[in-house]
Amino acid sequence: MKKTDKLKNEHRGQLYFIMRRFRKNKLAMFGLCLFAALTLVAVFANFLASYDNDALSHNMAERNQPPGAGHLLGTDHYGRDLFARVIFGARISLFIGILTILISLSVGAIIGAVAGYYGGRVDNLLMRIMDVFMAIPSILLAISIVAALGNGMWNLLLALSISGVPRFARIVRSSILTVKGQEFVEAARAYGTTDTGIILRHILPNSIGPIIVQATLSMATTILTISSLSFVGLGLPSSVPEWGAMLSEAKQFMMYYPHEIIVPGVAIVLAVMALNLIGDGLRDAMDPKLKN
Amino acid sequence: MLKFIGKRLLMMIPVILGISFIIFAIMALTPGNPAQMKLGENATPEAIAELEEEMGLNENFFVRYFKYMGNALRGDLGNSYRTELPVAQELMSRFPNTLILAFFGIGLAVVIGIPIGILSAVKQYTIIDTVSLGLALVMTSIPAFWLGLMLMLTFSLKLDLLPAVYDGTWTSFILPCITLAIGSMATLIRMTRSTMLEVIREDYIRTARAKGAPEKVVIFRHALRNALLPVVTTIGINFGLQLGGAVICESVFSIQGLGTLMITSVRQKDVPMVMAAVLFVALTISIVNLLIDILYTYIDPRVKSQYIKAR
Amino acid sequence: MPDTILETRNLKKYFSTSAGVLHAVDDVSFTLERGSTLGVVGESGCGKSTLGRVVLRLLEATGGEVLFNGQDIMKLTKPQMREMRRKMQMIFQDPYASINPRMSVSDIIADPLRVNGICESREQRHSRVEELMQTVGLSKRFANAYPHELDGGRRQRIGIARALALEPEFIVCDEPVSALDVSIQAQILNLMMDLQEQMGLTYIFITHDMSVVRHISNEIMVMYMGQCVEKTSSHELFANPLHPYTEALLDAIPVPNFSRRGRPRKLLTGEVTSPINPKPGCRFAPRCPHATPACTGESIPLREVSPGHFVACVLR
Amino acid sequence: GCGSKKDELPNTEDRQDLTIAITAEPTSLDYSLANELNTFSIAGNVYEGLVRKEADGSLVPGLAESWTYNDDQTEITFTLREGVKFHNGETMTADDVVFSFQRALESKSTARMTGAIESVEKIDDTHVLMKLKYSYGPIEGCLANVNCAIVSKSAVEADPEGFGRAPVGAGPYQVVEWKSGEKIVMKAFADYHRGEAKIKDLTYMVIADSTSALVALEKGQIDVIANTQTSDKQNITSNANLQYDETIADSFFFLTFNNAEGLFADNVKLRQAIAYAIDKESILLGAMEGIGSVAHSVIPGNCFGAPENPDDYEYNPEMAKQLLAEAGYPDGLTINMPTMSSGYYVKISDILVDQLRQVGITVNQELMERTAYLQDVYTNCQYDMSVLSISALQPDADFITFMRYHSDYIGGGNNFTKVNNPKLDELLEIGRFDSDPAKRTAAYAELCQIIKDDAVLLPLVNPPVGVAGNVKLQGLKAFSDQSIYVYDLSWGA
Amino acid sequence: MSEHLLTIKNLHIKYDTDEGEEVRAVNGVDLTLDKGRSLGLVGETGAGKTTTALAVLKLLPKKVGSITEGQIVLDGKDITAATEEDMRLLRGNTVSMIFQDPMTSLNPVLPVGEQIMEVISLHRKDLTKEQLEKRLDEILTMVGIPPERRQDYPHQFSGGMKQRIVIAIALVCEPKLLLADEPTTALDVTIQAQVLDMMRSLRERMDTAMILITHDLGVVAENCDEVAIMYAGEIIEYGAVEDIFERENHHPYTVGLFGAIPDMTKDERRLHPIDGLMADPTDLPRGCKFAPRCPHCMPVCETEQPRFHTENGHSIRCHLFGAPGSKPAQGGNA
Ligand SMILES: Nc1ncnc2c1ncn2[C@@H]1O[C@H](COP(=O)(O)OP(=O)(O)OP(=O)(O)O)[C@@H](O)[C@H]1O
Ligand SMILES: Nc1ncnc2c1ncn2[C@@H]1O[C@H](COP(=O)(O)OP(=O)(O)OP(=O)(O)O)[C@@H](O)[C@H]1O
Ligand SMILES: [Mg+2]
Ligand SMILES: [Mg+2]
Repeated sequence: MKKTDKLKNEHRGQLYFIMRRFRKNKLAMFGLCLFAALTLVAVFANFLASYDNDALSHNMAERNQPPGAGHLLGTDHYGRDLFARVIFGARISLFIGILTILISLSVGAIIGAVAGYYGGRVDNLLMRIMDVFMAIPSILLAISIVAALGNGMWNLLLALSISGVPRFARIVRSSILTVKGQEFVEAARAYGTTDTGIILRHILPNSIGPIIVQATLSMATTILTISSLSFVGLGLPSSVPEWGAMLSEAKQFMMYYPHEIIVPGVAIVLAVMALNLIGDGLRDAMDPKLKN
Repeated sequence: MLKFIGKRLLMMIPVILGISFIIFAIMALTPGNPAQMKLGENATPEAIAELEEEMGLNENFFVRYFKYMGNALRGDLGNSYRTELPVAQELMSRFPNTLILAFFGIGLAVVIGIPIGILSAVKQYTIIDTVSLGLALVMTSIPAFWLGLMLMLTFSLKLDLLPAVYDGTWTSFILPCITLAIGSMATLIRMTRSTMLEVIREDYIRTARAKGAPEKVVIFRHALRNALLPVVTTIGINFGLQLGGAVICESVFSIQGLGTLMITSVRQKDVPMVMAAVLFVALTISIVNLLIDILYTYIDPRVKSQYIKAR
Repeated sequence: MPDTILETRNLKKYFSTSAGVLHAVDDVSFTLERGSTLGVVGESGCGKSTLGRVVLRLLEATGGEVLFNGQDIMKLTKPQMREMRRKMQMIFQDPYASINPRMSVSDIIADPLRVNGICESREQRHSRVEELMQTVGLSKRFANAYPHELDGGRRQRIGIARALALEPEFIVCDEPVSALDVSIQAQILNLMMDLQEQMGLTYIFITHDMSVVRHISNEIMVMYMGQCVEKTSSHELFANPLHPYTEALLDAIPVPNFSRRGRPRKLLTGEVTSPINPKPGCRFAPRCPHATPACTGESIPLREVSPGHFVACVLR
Repeated sequence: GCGSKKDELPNTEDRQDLTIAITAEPTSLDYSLANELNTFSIAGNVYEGLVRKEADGSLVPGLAESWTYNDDQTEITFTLREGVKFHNGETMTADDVVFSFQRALESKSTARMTGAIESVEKIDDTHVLMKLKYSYGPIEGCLANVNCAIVSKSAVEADPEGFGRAPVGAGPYQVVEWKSGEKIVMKAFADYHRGEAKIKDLTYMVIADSTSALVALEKGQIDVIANTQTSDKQNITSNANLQYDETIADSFFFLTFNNAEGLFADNVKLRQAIAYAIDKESILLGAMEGIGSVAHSVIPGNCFGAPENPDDYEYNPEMAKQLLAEAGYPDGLTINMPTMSSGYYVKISDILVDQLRQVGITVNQELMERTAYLQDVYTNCQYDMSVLSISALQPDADFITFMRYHSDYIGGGNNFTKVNNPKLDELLEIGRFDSDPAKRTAAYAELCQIIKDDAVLLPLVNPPVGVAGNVKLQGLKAFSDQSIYVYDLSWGA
Repeated sequence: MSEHLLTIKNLHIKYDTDEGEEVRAVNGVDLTLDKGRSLGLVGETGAGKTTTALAVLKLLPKKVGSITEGQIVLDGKDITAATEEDMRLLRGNTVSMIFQDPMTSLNPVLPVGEQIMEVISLHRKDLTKEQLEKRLDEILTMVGIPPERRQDYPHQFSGGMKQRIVIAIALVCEPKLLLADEPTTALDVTIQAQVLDMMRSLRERMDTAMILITHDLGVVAENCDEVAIMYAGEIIEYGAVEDIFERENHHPYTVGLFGAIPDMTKDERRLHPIDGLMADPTDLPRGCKFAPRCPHCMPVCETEQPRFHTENGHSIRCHLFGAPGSKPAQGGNA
């Protein structure tokens, strides 16, 4: 019985083992389920509520309703259904989060890969530029950029992406530096693999682990940053049901209608927590050394 | 060592120049007219045009940048478009508040976060570990301003223990510092725990145990210092985050610091003020990081001898 | 007329470090006959690996020439070098670090073929990989396995199969067995000797294990701080070591033989220091029991003291 | 510390200090630079002009004892009050008055208040002569404004740059300390000509966030919130320790169209369609909690010249759709709407976005920072449609209409609708230059009707001015111009 | 009956891994060691050598490694039942251990002098500061490090010197038993010879017994009085050093081990490796653990665990020996 199990395992990649360790991590699995649930909600939001009628339509007759039968999670100060807004908010937050990460990851990865692989002057130049961006706290940078370009989804996305680039560049660079020195890279060079071939086939696949971990954690940070920007008035307009914007809008009513601030707040906390749990879980799974 | 510090200081120059350029460029992109802002919504167009001329706003971007930098290098950061007062004066009056926030924030995070992290690692798999990890997780997941508002509601309104907004007394710094500390605290708890766990697996810890050293000595004498080395660097990075996070914290608690100054100035396109504030923040971060690096060379003998030899 | 496959002339590799110029390989010249094995021994840090890498031009030499089949490879352009690489390969020390953990066994072995455009079709490549696996004694069922599932011995076989994929003439083996257990080590050594016989391979075999090097090499070169201090046939070296360092080295080897127990030994004092900005003269002098003032001051050339026996020592 | 404050709360009889929360710090307290309501209301406690406005809005002699007009009302002769002291201890002279006006006239920020003044000359030590460009009804109101304050000539000349931070006027309070961005500390001026104020120590504290301010008020950290958010009213009124007063502001919010360029130019049907699509009651409720009032006219009700029963559009989405089709957009359209990203502007436009969506108009709300917004929309008129507000500054229709609709003032932050209608110009000129109140009133009534019919812009709501304070504070009242007359306040038993 | 310094009886140790597997690392080890003697513990990777040594110190990784069966008696005390505090007093004092890698065995942030001093001050509370310092200088001189260098940090020493410091730590309290886990594998041969030589002379002076863990038979031959050969968590052959290196009769695994080493005295080129791989400790064979690789495997080997066959203190755990009709294996280095 055991033998056959083993043989089967032999044909599975490292991913299988990572996933197995990940699956044993209860907290990480909880995070994953939570995130999956959020994603499902985001994807199927249309089936749960109507965007136009529930999430956007003002209804002054039903302002600030507490959670109850008519409105599951109550309504906000424009009489919009909070349940509908929070589920469409999942769509927006995840969309911005994922897209931001994708943009800053791809730009950061290219910069980091070039810097790490070629080293020397190229590295020095690129990293000094990254240093410049790193030396400005990212929220200040984001504030300046949004102020310059104006509030709005795409500008917000751009601002967040720009401030995320240096972090990814650094991570990619350092993991490339560790991988680069390994003998299998030298072996690949010995049989004539080109630089690009080495980066793409040998180095990047081996540095993907920390990058994925960073990506999940960064996404969590991004969601938090959006809400902070909303708070200082540089977020999205309220016609977009984004959680951070909901939160800062609800702030003025928080003493009287606490549900309005709790609902999006809890949504943010859950999403961020799920991402953190996944990121931590992945890190542990990829680095079994951390566990006994 | 001096050479090392000198080199690091020199390396800060291009970074600062780079930052100044980026911010200047961003501010130039920002729509809005400082002259209009200054004169208010009821000003006449002629008056605005005249003032623009006076302020040198109709010159080429690069000319303006080089003029600004030239003055800045001579120590003249210019006058605020908004208040017409020297920028340096305004900065100096605001900076202490932000610095207090950031330092006490990070201090609190260190004083609470590191011991919890150690405890959590030492008691791995126990309820203490689970609770502190859970705590750290929740701490990282809460938006800072939300936390700030909740703290304010609880501690100043409901319990009536602390002032709600800044009023110049030290007690009014307590809530903001806690708010600001939470994020870094979470990072430090997790970081300390994981480096500690890593260190505990090292051979020299096994050697220490094989010597017959009691657990306390093993943890505090042998493991802790090694585990703290990477944590020290994290503190530097977190200090930067603190200065950034201060923006939010200052607006929640109405503290007049660099953060609120930044936001008002960015919004009003007060270029000299924004430039100076960002440069100031960046400079502070660089200096703190340099200090941490110097500290690092002193606590890590490996790095230390490297520099002492290099001298 | 001996058929020389490789010749180095005054090969030098210096690294510049913060503390000064590190002479990793300093003025090493040797010739290597086709089909033979040159053992390179010496203590850790004496420049063995660096020599191997410079010979393959994985590192650019600071000075000197490397003639491969009579051609100076230092002068080749990048594409020419890539072509040349097919004839010269390397096997690495650490079977854990030297194969890409993210690729399956068959991919690892096929990669050199793919990169060099040999065996264009998938099937061809597949059968070639199977053939290679068989050659190195890897069961076919591991083709889709990943390296971390395999033990060190099997991994090292993968490394060998990969090196053989391009049908090289010459292989630099950088301590290929030192990370392996004795029983596995023997398996690999046998395999390498068999392959050499079958394919007429030429090896440079780097190691610090004297018993291994004696076993596999025709000729042995002893290195000390970047320099060759003695070079002769394997038999001659063990029977008649001339350099004091070689003597000490041989004497220090623990022999699994009860007879040597308790025998007084000539232990060296001190350790190899780092070869940063070395002084001229014999680099072994500070540890040498026979050192005289003549040993320092000017560099000691490698001299042929008897036919085929080269040594760099003023005493001989 | 907080402990001591707490102890003080219950017995307020002997308190002589007051802390007022303001949302933003004035950039300067220089009377000649003041241009925002916020600044006026603070500076009003520091300065006094020849004319003074009472809490009930009536105009009484201030630093001038009396004044007389010439026949065609283009010259005023002021008799100065004697023995008036400035904060620096000097006594006011005619030279100070002349100097103050000269400085105000030269300033770029005072045009609206000093626009009618030609010059001010000294007659003798106690008399000055003011010449006007034209006879101007609201002139006394203007003279009561901070922009026309009288300041010490020697103090300004000693440090013209620093004057904004350390103003020397003749008002009831003098500035003691200004901690930038944090607070402005003042003390009662002992030699004030009406006698020293009852509140001796006055602090203006900057608290940007309204929730924080409210918490601070409930805790007794501050005593007054100068301009409360409508959303906070419920909290304030339900707290027995707090008092609250409100009134309608002399400003109004409106939806403005670019009448000359772009989408809305020459398309009155489209503008009217939008007018029918707007439910002002909902806006009032959603944006201002129903506090304040719905605006039906471009002249706020408390101004001279406001029409009695202004004609306005009904909320009628069907009509809107029909007009939309007639205007050439049967399938709806998309409009970009730049919006200033602060306070009521955002809320009102949030609601507009939704209401217009109901009739098939998609509105892209482009949030902009104030500076950028002012430049693009207000000054350069690069917009199709936007939410704006203007305030009367003086309770006279002229202030809120003349430069807004006159073709001489197109663009440049004045006539931002770019409306160019000779009939309007004519009516505006009657309103400004005619001295017959009846004629003026009639002209303004017609003006309002034309603006309504052409849907030049759509008045939406008049915001409230709310003021909240400690319940023990006597005399706290909300004024339509957001002022707080601290001189009238006191701590009662 | 004379008291042995160390007696290990039927020791079983398992590790519970993260994957939920149970690694049976040590499976019934019996050992005795007398005062001042040295025992070589030889075996391939994963044979359970380190695990056995750690068990003697009771330093098996917490929650993961545990002694499931058996008894360890050290200096008259049954340490399987000892408390952590008891063990602490023994460690470094009665028994101490040297780990394989000198590079990582020393705390990088403490000066070496302090690290050595720590052991003495932990166990010799009676000594004054001067006496401690004197003892430190003494031991440094003995291991061949200039005492002036005690303020230096580990990274300032070479590998060989670090290993000397590790040895100084282990021997400074003159323990009765020294567990040396591959103390020289990380070192070059010339340095290895120096270090082993120094260890020998120190041990002789202090009359310390030693278990020397290694996979180098050469090192064993030159440094040990007794030899135990381990395979898959069991000792499969045990005897005086002469028995192992001189006698004829050997366990087939021992024979294989000798055959696999390139012999310096013979000119034969081909080596004779043992076929196959070490048994998987999570899935051990039922009978003789070596059976799957054994050239002399008999049916009984696959089902039945062999017992020790002892002759003049030379024990072999193999069905080939002791049982009637069995044929002794040929081999050794004869
Ligand atoms: N890339 C490099 N930069 C700087 N110094 C180097 C570099 N590579 C090797 N060295 C130094 O060159 C010297 C020779 O190194 P090399 O790796 O060739 O030694 P080796 O004989 O192979 O040692 P080992 O037996 O430990 O593998 C060493 O002192 C080493 O520190
Ligand atoms: N912490 C651990 N968790 C799980 N398994 C372990 C652990 N430590 C050791 N093992 C397993 O226990 C077995 C015995 O290990 P041990 O370290 O005692 O072997 P060894 O003989 O010392 O080997 P080496 O020569 O490599 O040092 C091996 O199979 C090993 O994989
Ligand atoms: Mg090497
Ligand atoms: Mg071991």
